Amino acid sequence: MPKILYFASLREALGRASEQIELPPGVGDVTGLIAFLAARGGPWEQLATLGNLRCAVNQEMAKPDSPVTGGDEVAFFPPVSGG
Amino acid sequence: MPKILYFASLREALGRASEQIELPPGVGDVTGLIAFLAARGGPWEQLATLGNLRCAVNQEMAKPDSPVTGGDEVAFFPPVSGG
Amino acid sequence: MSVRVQEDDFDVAAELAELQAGGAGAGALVSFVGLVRDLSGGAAVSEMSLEHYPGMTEKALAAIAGEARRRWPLNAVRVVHRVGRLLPGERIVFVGVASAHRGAAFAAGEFIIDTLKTRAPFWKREVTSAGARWVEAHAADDAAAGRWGER
Amino acid sequence: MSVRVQEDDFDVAAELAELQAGGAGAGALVSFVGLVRDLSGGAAVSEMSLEHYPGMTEKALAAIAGEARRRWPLNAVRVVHRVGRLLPGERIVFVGVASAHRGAAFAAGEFIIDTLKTRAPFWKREVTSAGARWVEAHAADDAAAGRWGER
Repeated sequence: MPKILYFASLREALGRASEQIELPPGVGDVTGLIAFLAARGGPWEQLATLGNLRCAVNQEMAKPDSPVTGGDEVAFFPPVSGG
Repeated sequence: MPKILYFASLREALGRASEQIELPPGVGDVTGLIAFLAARGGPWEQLATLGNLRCAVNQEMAKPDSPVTGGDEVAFFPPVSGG
Repeated sequence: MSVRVQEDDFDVAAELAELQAGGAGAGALVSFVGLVRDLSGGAAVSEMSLEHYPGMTEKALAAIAGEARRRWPLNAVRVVHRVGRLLPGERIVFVGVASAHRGAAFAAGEFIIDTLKTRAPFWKREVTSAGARWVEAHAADDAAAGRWGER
Repeated sequence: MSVRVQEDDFDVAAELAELQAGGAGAGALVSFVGLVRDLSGGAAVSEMSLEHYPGMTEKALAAIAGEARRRWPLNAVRVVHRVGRLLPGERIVFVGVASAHRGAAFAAGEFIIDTLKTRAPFWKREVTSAGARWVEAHAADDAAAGRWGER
Protein backbone atom coordinates (compact mmCIF):
# COMPACT_ATOMS: atom_id res chain seq x y z
CA MET A 1 0.00 0.00 0.00
CA PRO A 2 2.14 2.91 -1.18
CA LYS A 3 1.38 6.28 0.33
CA ILE A 4 0.83 8.98 -2.31
CA LEU A 5 1.36 12.68 -1.55
CA TYR A 6 0.34 15.71 -3.64
CA PHE A 7 1.74 19.21 -3.18
CA ALA A 8 1.06 22.83 -4.06
CA SER A 9 -1.06 23.55 -7.16
CA LEU A 10 -1.44 19.82 -7.83
CA ARG A 11 -2.78 19.24 -4.32
CA GLU A 12 -5.32 22.00 -4.91
CA ALA A 13 -6.30 20.75 -8.36
CA LEU A 14 -6.80 17.18 -7.12
CA GLY A 15 -8.42 18.24 -3.87
CA ARG A 16 -6.26 15.76 -1.99
CA ALA A 17 -3.02 16.04 -0.01
CA SER A 18 -2.41 12.31 0.42
CA GLU A 19 -3.92 8.89 0.06
CA GLN A 20 -3.01 5.28 0.66
CA ILE A 21 -3.76 3.01 -2.29
CA GLU A 22 -3.62 -0.65 -3.13
CA LEU A 23 -0.97 -1.04 -5.84
CA PRO A 24 -2.75 -2.78 -8.75
CA PRO A 25 -1.14 -5.83 -10.36
CA GLY A 26 1.25 -4.89 -13.15
CA VAL A 27 2.07 -1.45 -11.76
CA GLY A 28 5.75 -1.41 -10.83
CA ASP A 29 7.13 1.99 -11.68
CA VAL A 30 6.30 5.70 -11.70
CA THR A 31 4.93 5.62 -15.24
CA GLY A 32 2.60 2.77 -14.37
CA LEU A 33 1.38 4.50 -11.23
CA ILE A 34 0.68 7.71 -13.15
CA ALA A 35 -1.33 5.79 -15.76
CA PHE A 36 -3.31 4.08 -13.01
CA LEU A 37 -4.13 7.37 -11.25
CA ALA A 38 -4.89 9.26 -14.50
CA ALA A 39 -7.44 6.59 -15.41
CA ARG A 40 -9.62 7.97 -12.61
CA GLY A 41 -10.53 10.70 -15.11
CA GLY A 42 -11.41 14.35 -14.52
CA PRO A 43 -8.64 16.29 -12.78
CA TRP A 44 -6.58 13.12 -12.44
CA GLU A 45 -5.93 13.08 -16.17
CA GLN A 46 -3.47 15.96 -15.76
CA LEU A 47 -1.03 13.59 -14.06
CA ALA A 48 -0.53 12.03 -17.50
CA THR A 49 -0.60 15.26 -19.48
CA LEU A 50 1.33 17.79 -17.37
CA GLY A 51 4.65 18.30 -19.11
CA ASN A 52 6.41 19.43 -15.94
CA LEU A 53 5.10 16.96 -13.36
CA ARG A 54 7.74 16.03 -10.79
CA CYS A 55 7.81 12.81 -8.77
CA ALA A 56 9.76 11.68 -5.71
CA VAL A 57 9.92 8.11 -4.42
CA ASN A 58 10.86 7.76 -0.77
CA GLN A 59 11.80 11.44 -0.72
CA GLU A 60 14.31 11.19 -3.55
CA MET A 61 13.64 12.70 -6.97
CA ALA A 62 12.44 9.92 -9.28
CA LYS A 63 12.27 9.26 -13.02
CA PRO A 64 9.50 7.66 -15.12
CA ASP A 65 11.12 4.24 -14.85
CA SER A 66 11.90 4.47 -11.10
CA PRO A 67 10.42 1.39 -9.38
CA VAL A 68 7.45 1.71 -7.03
CA THR A 69 6.61 -1.03 -4.55
CA GLY A 70 4.13 -1.54 -1.76
CA GLY A 71 5.91 0.19 1.08
CA ASP A 72 6.99 3.29 -0.82
CA GLU A 73 6.12 6.93 -0.25
CA VAL A 74 5.46 8.50 -3.64
CA ALA A 75 4.97 12.26 -4.08
CA PHE A 76 3.74 14.20 -7.10
CA PHE A 77 4.24 17.95 -7.41
CA PRO A 78 4.92 20.83 -9.80
CA PRO A 79 8.46 22.18 -10.30
CA VAL A 80 9.81 23.62 -7.07
CA SER A 81 10.03 27.39 -6.48
CA GLY A 82 11.69 28.05 -3.13
CA GLY A 83 14.57 30.20 -1.96
CA MET B 1 56.54 71.75 -2.22
CA PRO B 2 54.94 68.37 -2.76
CA LYS B 3 54.19 66.33 0.30
CA ILE B 4 55.63 62.81 0.14
CA LEU B 5 54.18 59.91 2.16
CA TYR B 6 55.67 56.46 2.79
CA PHE B 7 53.69 53.45 4.03
CA ALA B 8 54.16 50.03 5.58
CA SER B 9 57.48 48.21 5.00
CA LEU B 10 58.76 51.15 2.94
CA ARG B 11 58.03 53.59 5.77
CA GLU B 12 59.98 51.35 8.13
CA ALA B 13 62.88 50.87 5.72
CA LEU B 14 63.19 54.61 5.10
CA GLY B 15 62.58 55.58 8.73
CA ARG B 16 60.16 58.25 7.58
CA ALA B 17 56.36 58.47 7.27
CA SER B 18 56.23 61.79 5.41
CA GLU B 19 58.24 64.78 4.34
CA GLN B 20 57.75 68.03 2.48
CA ILE B 21 60.36 68.65 -0.21
CA GLU B 22 61.30 71.37 -2.66
CA LEU B 23 60.70 69.96 -6.12
CA PRO B 24 64.04 70.31 -7.95
CA PRO B 25 64.10 71.88 -11.43
CA GLY B 26 63.55 69.32 -14.16
CA VAL B 27 61.54 66.92 -11.99
CA GLY B 28 58.01 66.77 -13.40
CA ASP B 29 56.78 63.22 -13.09
CA VAL B 30 56.87 60.15 -10.83
CA THR B 31 59.95 58.70 -12.52
CA GLY B 32 61.86 61.95 -12.02
CA LEU B 33 60.83 62.19 -8.38
CA ILE B 34 61.92 58.60 -7.73
CA ALA B 35 65.34 59.28 -9.31
CA PHE B 36 65.74 62.41 -7.20
CA LEU B 37 64.88 60.58 -3.94
CA ALA B 38 66.97 57.49 -4.79
CA ALA B 39 70.00 59.73 -5.31
CA ARG B 40 70.01 60.26 -1.52
CA GLY B 41 71.68 56.86 -1.40
CA GLY B 42 71.47 54.18 1.27
CA PRO B 43 67.95 52.89 1.86
CA TRP B 44 66.58 55.46 -0.59
CA GLU B 45 68.11 53.56 -3.50
CA GLN B 46 65.42 50.90 -3.19
CA LEU B 47 62.87 53.38 -4.54
CA ALA B 48 64.61 52.96 -7.89
CA THR B 49 65.23 49.24 -7.63
CA LEU B 50 62.06 47.80 -6.05
CA GLY B 51 60.23 45.98 -8.80
CA ASN B 52 56.87 46.28 -7.09
CA LEU B 53 56.92 49.88 -5.82
CA ARG B 54 53.49 51.52 -5.99
CA CYS B 55 52.84 55.25 -6.22
CA ALA B 56 49.76 57.41 -5.76
CA VAL B 57 49.52 61.07 -6.73
CA ASN B 58 46.79 63.01 -4.94
CA GLN B 59 45.39 59.72 -3.63
CA GLU B 60 44.92 58.16 -7.08
CA MET B 61 47.12 55.30 -8.27
CA ALA B 62 49.82 56.75 -10.52
CA LYS B 63 52.12 55.53 -13.29
CA PRO B 64 55.80 56.29 -13.95
CA ASP B 65 54.88 59.11 -16.32
CA SER B 66 52.14 60.63 -14.11
CA PRO B 67 52.92 64.35 -13.64
CA VAL B 68 54.00 65.69 -10.23
CA THR B 69 53.78 69.39 -9.44
CA GLY B 70 54.36 71.58 -6.43
CA GLY B 71 51.06 71.19 -4.64
CA ASP B 72 50.72 67.44 -5.03
CA GLU B 73 50.52 64.74 -2.39
CA VAL B 74 52.65 61.82 -3.55
CA ALA B 75 52.69 58.46 -1.76
CA PHE B 76 55.04 55.51 -2.18
CA PHE B 77 54.18 52.08 -0.84
CA PRO B 78 54.48 48.32 -1.42
CA PRO B 79 51.65 46.36 -3.06
CA VAL B 80 48.53 46.50 -0.91
CA SER B 81 47.42 43.54 1.19
CA GLY B 82 44.09 44.37 2.84
CA GLY B 83 40.75 42.65 3.09
CA MET C 1 26.77 21.44 8.85
CA SER C 2 23.30 22.50 9.87
CA VAL C 3 20.08 22.68 7.88
CA ARG C 4 16.72 23.76 9.30
CA VAL C 5 13.20 24.36 8.07
CA GLN C 6 11.00 26.52 10.29
CA GLU C 7 8.05 28.90 10.33
CA ASP C 8 9.74 31.41 12.62
CA ASP C 9 12.06 34.13 11.42
CA PHE C 10 15.77 33.54 11.99
CA ASP C 11 18.41 35.81 13.52
CA VAL C 12 21.07 36.49 10.90
CA ALA C 13 23.60 37.61 13.50
CA ALA C 14 23.11 34.40 15.50
CA GLU C 15 23.44 32.29 12.35
CA LEU C 16 26.65 34.07 11.38
CA ALA C 17 28.01 33.69 14.91
CA GLU C 18 27.29 29.94 14.82
CA LEU C 19 28.82 29.75 11.36
CA GLN C 20 31.99 31.42 12.59
CA ALA C 21 32.10 29.31 15.76
CA GLY C 22 31.66 26.13 13.74
CA GLY C 23 34.18 27.12 11.11
CA ALA C 24 37.39 27.29 13.14
CA GLY C 25 40.26 28.52 10.99
CA ALA C 26 37.97 30.16 8.45
CA GLY C 27 39.09 33.40 6.87
CA ALA C 28 35.92 34.03 4.89
CA LEU C 29 32.23 34.00 5.77
CA VAL C 30 29.77 34.44 2.91
CA SER C 31 26.07 34.71 3.61
CA PHE C 32 23.03 34.95 1.40
CA VAL C 33 19.65 36.14 2.67
CA GLY C 34 16.63 35.90 0.38
CA LEU C 35 13.81 38.38 1.01
CA VAL C 36 10.17 38.47 -0.04
CA ARG C 37 10.00 41.05 -2.82
CA ASP C 38 7.15 43.54 -2.88
CA LEU C 39 6.67 43.19 -6.63
CA SER C 40 6.11 40.10 -8.76
CA GLY C 41 5.63 40.42 -12.50
CA GLY C 42 4.67 44.06 -12.00
CA ALA C 43 1.94 43.30 -9.44
CA ALA C 44 2.21 44.40 -5.81
CA VAL C 45 2.64 41.44 -3.47
CA SER C 46 0.66 41.68 -0.24
CA GLU C 47 1.76 38.32 1.17
CA MET C 48 3.03 34.93 0.20
CA SER C 49 3.10 31.45 1.65
CA LEU C 50 5.62 28.67 1.29
CA GLU C 51 4.54 25.05 1.22
CA HIS C 52 7.10 22.27 1.56
CA TYR C 53 7.46 18.51 1.74
CA PRO C 54 8.38 17.75 5.36
CA GLY C 55 11.11 15.16 5.56
CA MET C 56 12.20 15.38 1.95
CA THR C 57 13.01 19.08 2.34
CA GLU C 58 15.51 18.48 5.11
CA LYS C 59 17.05 15.57 3.18
CA ALA C 60 17.36 17.66 0.03
CA LEU C 61 18.97 20.57 1.91
CA ALA C 62 21.41 18.24 3.66
CA ALA C 63 22.29 16.61 0.32
CA ILE C 64 22.94 20.02 -1.28
CA ALA C 65 25.07 21.17 1.67
CA GLY C 66 26.97 17.89 1.59
CA GLU C 67 27.60 18.23 -2.12
CA ALA C 68 28.98 21.74 -1.54
CA ARG C 69 31.36 20.35 1.09
CA ARG C 70 32.61 17.75 -1.36
CA ARG C 71 33.15 20.31 -4.09
CA TRP C 72 34.87 23.04 -2.08
CA PRO C 73 37.08 23.07 1.04
CA LEU C 74 34.53 24.41 3.54
CA ASN C 75 34.79 24.76 7.30
CA ALA C 76 31.05 25.10 7.92
CA VAL C 77 27.72 25.37 6.13
CA ARG C 78 24.36 26.57 7.50
CA VAL C 79 21.04 26.68 5.71
CA VAL C 80 17.77 27.93 7.23
CA HIS C 81 14.60 28.05 5.13
CA ARG C 82 11.28 29.40 6.32
CA VAL C 83 7.86 28.03 5.41
CA GLY C 84 4.34 29.32 5.99
CA ARG C 85 3.01 32.85 5.62
CA LEU C 86 5.49 35.62 4.80
CA LEU C 87 5.13 39.36 4.16
CA PRO C 88 7.12 41.56 1.76
CA GLY C 89 10.56 42.39 3.15
CA GLU C 90 10.60 39.31 5.39
CA ARG C 91 13.52 36.90 5.27
CA ILE C 92 12.88 33.61 3.45
CA VAL C 93 16.19 31.80 3.44
CA PHE C 94 19.68 32.01 4.90
CA VAL C 95 22.71 30.32 3.39
CA GLY C 96 26.01 30.72 5.23
CA VAL C 97 29.36 29.27 4.26
CA ALA C 98 32.73 29.46 6.05
CA SER C 99 35.98 28.66 4.28
CA ALA C 100 39.67 29.41 4.58
CA HIS C 101 39.45 31.30 1.31
CA ARG C 102 36.87 33.65 -0.10
CA GLY C 103 36.70 32.20 -3.61
CA ALA C 104 35.46 28.87 -2.26
CA ALA C 105 33.02 30.58 0.10
CA PHE C 106 31.42 32.67 -2.66
CA ALA C 107 31.23 29.76 -5.08
CA ALA C 108 29.77 27.35 -2.53
CA GLY C 109 27.23 29.90 -1.29
CA GLU C 110 25.98 30.60 -4.78
CA PHE C 111 25.95 26.89 -5.63
CA ILE C 112 23.81 26.11 -2.58
CA ILE C 113 21.14 28.73 -3.27
CA ASP C 114 21.09 28.03 -7.02
CA THR C 115 20.72 24.31 -6.41
CA LEU C 116 18.18 24.74 -3.61
CA LYS C 117 15.94 26.66 -6.02
CA THR C 118 15.62 23.65 -8.31
CA ARG C 119 16.10 20.64 -6.02
CA ALA C 120 14.50 21.42 -2.65
CA PRO C 121 10.72 20.86 -2.45
CA PHE C 122 9.37 24.32 -1.65
CA TRP C 123 6.49 25.99 -3.46
CA LYS C 124 5.61 29.68 -3.28
CA ARG C 125 2.07 31.00 -3.43
CA GLU C 126 1.72 34.75 -3.81
CA VAL C 127 -1.21 37.01 -3.05
CA THR C 128 -1.02 40.04 -5.31
CA SER C 129 -3.40 42.78 -6.39
CA ALA C 130 -4.18 40.46 -9.33
CA GLY C 131 -5.21 37.59 -7.01
CA ALA C 132 -3.47 34.56 -5.52
CA ARG C 133 -1.29 32.34 -7.65
CA TRP C 134 1.32 29.63 -7.38
CA VAL C 135 4.71 30.95 -8.47
CA GLU C 136 6.06 29.01 -11.40
CA ALA C 137 9.63 27.82 -11.44
CA HIS C 138 11.84 30.29 -13.29
CA ALA C 139 13.75 29.25 -16.38
CA ALA C 140 16.49 31.54 -15.02
CA ASP C 141 16.70 29.32 -11.93
CA ASP C 142 17.10 26.21 -14.04
CA ALA C 143 19.83 27.96 -16.00
CA ALA C 144 21.57 29.11 -12.81
CA ALA C 145 21.49 25.60 -11.34
CA GLY C 146 22.57 24.13 -14.67
CA ARG C 147 25.81 26.12 -14.52
CA TRP C 148 27.02 23.86 -11.73
CA GLY C 149 26.79 20.68 -13.81
CA GLU C 150 25.77 17.22 -12.72
CA ARG C 151 26.93 15.86 -9.43
CA MET D 1 26.19 53.46 -0.61
CA SER D 2 28.30 53.58 2.53
CA VAL D 3 32.02 52.98 3.04
CA ARG D 4 33.81 53.29 6.39
CA VAL D 5 37.27 52.72 7.80
CA GLN D 6 37.50 52.29 11.56
CA GLU D 7 39.50 50.75 14.38
CA ASP D 8 36.44 49.45 16.22
CA ASP D 9 34.76 46.16 15.43
CA PHE D 10 31.52 46.34 13.50
CA ASP D 11 28.16 44.72 14.16
CA VAL D 12 27.31 42.44 11.25
CA ALA D 13 23.61 42.34 12.15
CA ALA D 14 23.43 46.14 12.20
CA GLU D 15 25.25 46.37 8.88
CA LEU D 16 22.87 43.86 7.31
CA ALA D 17 19.86 45.69 8.75
CA GLU D 18 21.10 48.97 7.26
CA LEU D 19 21.79 47.21 3.98
CA GLN D 20 18.27 45.86 3.88
CA ALA D 21 16.76 49.20 4.94
CA GLY D 22 18.74 51.03 2.28
CA GLY D 23 17.98 48.50 -0.42
CA ALA D 24 14.20 48.81 -0.75
CA GLY D 25 12.84 46.26 -3.21
CA ALA D 26 15.84 43.98 -2.86
CA GLY D 27 15.29 40.23 -2.98
CA ALA D 28 18.89 39.23 -2.25
CA LEU D 29 21.42 40.29 0.38
CA VAL D 30 24.93 38.91 0.02
CA SER D 31 27.53 39.61 2.67
CA PHE D 32 31.21 38.81 2.97
CA VAL D 33 33.07 38.95 6.29
CA GLY D 34 36.84 38.54 6.28
CA LEU D 35 38.40 37.16 9.48
CA VAL D 36 41.94 37.13 10.83
CA ARG D 37 43.21 33.60 10.30
CA ASP D 38 45.17 31.89 13.04
CA LEU D 39 47.68 30.42 10.59
CA SER D 40 49.81 32.12 7.96
CA GLY D 41 52.21 30.11 5.83
CA GLY D 42 52.13 27.38 8.45
CA ALA D 43 53.08 29.71 11.35
CA ALA D 44 50.67 30.48 14.20
CA VAL D 45 49.51 34.10 14.11
CA SER D 46 49.29 35.77 17.53
CA GLU D 47 48.16 39.17 16.25
CA MET D 48 48.20 41.42 13.23
CA SER D 49 47.93 45.11 12.51
CA LEU D 50 46.51 46.91 9.52
CA GLU D 51 48.02 50.16 8.30
CA HIS D 52 46.18 52.30 5.77
CA TYR D 53 46.42 55.57 3.86
CA PRO D 54 43.80 57.84 5.43
CA GLY D 55 41.88 59.73 2.81
CA MET D 56 42.93 57.62 -0.13
CA THR D 57 41.45 54.50 1.48
CA GLU D 58 37.96 55.98 1.67
CA LYS D 59 38.25 57.29 -1.89
CA ALA D 60 39.40 53.92 -3.19
CA LEU D 61 36.58 52.07 -1.39
CA ALA D 62 33.98 54.54 -2.69
CA ALA D 63 35.37 54.17 -6.23
CA ILE D 64 35.17 50.37 -6.02
CA ALA D 65 31.62 50.48 -4.65
CA GLY D 66 30.64 52.95 -7.35
CA GLU D 67 32.12 50.75 -10.04
CA ALA D 68 30.12 47.80 -8.72
CA ARG D 69 26.93 49.88 -8.93
CA ARG D 70 27.68 50.76 -12.55
CA ARG D 71 28.34 47.13 -13.44
CA TRP D 72 25.38 45.50 -11.71
CA PRO D 73 21.84 46.63 -10.81
CA LEU D 74 22.30 47.09 -7.05
CA ASN D 75 19.95 48.56 -4.48
CA ALA D 76 22.61 49.17 -1.83
CA VAL D 77 26.30 48.60 -1.07
CA ARG D 78 28.09 48.77 2.31
CA VAL D 79 31.79 48.34 2.99
CA VAL D 80 33.42 48.52 6.43
CA HIS D 81 37.15 47.91 6.83
CA ARG D 82 38.99 47.86 10.12
CA VAL D 83 42.52 49.11 10.75
CA GLY D 84 44.89 48.86 13.71
CA ARG D 85 45.58 45.86 15.91
CA LEU D 86 43.55 42.67 15.33
CA LEU D 87 43.61 39.21 16.91
CA PRO D 88 42.94 35.83 15.25
CA GLY D 89 39.24 35.27 14.67
CA GLU D 90 38.46 39.00 14.68
CA ARG D 91 36.54 40.55 11.81
CA ILE D 92 38.60 42.58 9.34
CA VAL D 93 36.18 43.61 6.62
CA PHE D 94 32.49 43.57 5.79
CA VAL D 95 31.11 43.82 2.26
CA GLY D 96 27.33 43.84 1.86
CA VAL D 97 25.36 44.08 -1.34
CA ALA D 98 21.59 44.25 -1.91
CA SER D 99 20.03 43.56 -5.29
CA ALA D 100 16.73 42.48 -6.76
CA HIS D 101 18.43 39.29 -7.95
CA ARG D 102 20.93 36.98 -6.34
CA GLY D 103 23.25 36.57 -9.31
CA ALA D 104 24.05 40.29 -9.34
CA ALA D 105 24.46 40.36 -5.55
CA PHE D 106 26.96 37.47 -5.52
CA ALA D 107 28.93 38.83 -8.47
CA ALA D 108 29.09 42.38 -7.11
CA GLY D 109 30.07 41.21 -3.62
CA GLU D 110 32.91 39.09 -4.95
CA PHE D 111 34.00 41.87 -7.31
CA ILE D 112 34.20 44.35 -4.44
CA ILE D 113 36.34 42.20 -2.15
CA ASP D 114 38.56 40.99 -5.00
CA THR D 115 39.14 44.54 -6.19
CA LEU D 116 39.59 45.93 -2.68
CA LYS D 117 42.46 43.46 -2.14
CA THR D 118 44.47 45.00 -4.97
CA ARG D 119 43.30 48.62 -5.14
CA ALA D 120 42.61 49.83 -1.60
CA PRO D 121 45.68 51.00 0.35
CA PHE D 122 45.78 48.61 3.33
CA TRP D 123 48.87 46.77 4.50
CA LYS D 124 48.89 43.82 6.90
CA ARG D 125 51.64 43.17 9.40
CA GLU D 126 51.53 39.82 11.17
CA VAL D 127 53.13 38.70 14.40
CA THR D 128 53.75 34.96 14.23
CA SER D 129 55.85 32.48 16.15
CA ALA D 130 58.48 33.15 13.46
CA GLY D 131 58.50 36.90 14.21
CA ALA D 132 56.76 39.96 12.78
CA ARG D 133 56.50 40.48 9.05
CA TRP D 134 54.64 42.54 6.49
CA VAL D 135 52.26 40.34 4.51
CA GLU D 136 53.10 40.36 0.84
CA ALA D 137 50.40 40.82 -1.74
CA HIS D 138 49.20 37.46 -3.03
CA ALA D 139 49.52 36.53 -6.68
CA ALA D 140 46.15 34.82 -6.16
CA ASP D 141 44.63 38.20 -5.26
CA ASP D 142 45.99 39.78 -8.42
CA ALA D 143 44.55 36.90 -10.42
CA ALA D 144 41.19 37.19 -8.66
CA ALA D 145 41.01 40.93 -9.31
CA GLY D 146 42.19 40.42 -12.87
CA ARG D 147 39.16 38.26 -13.61
CA TRP D 148 36.98 41.37 -13.49
CA GLY D 149 38.85 43.13 -16.31
CA GLU D 150 39.64 46.79 -16.64
CA ARG D 151 37.07 49.38 -15.72
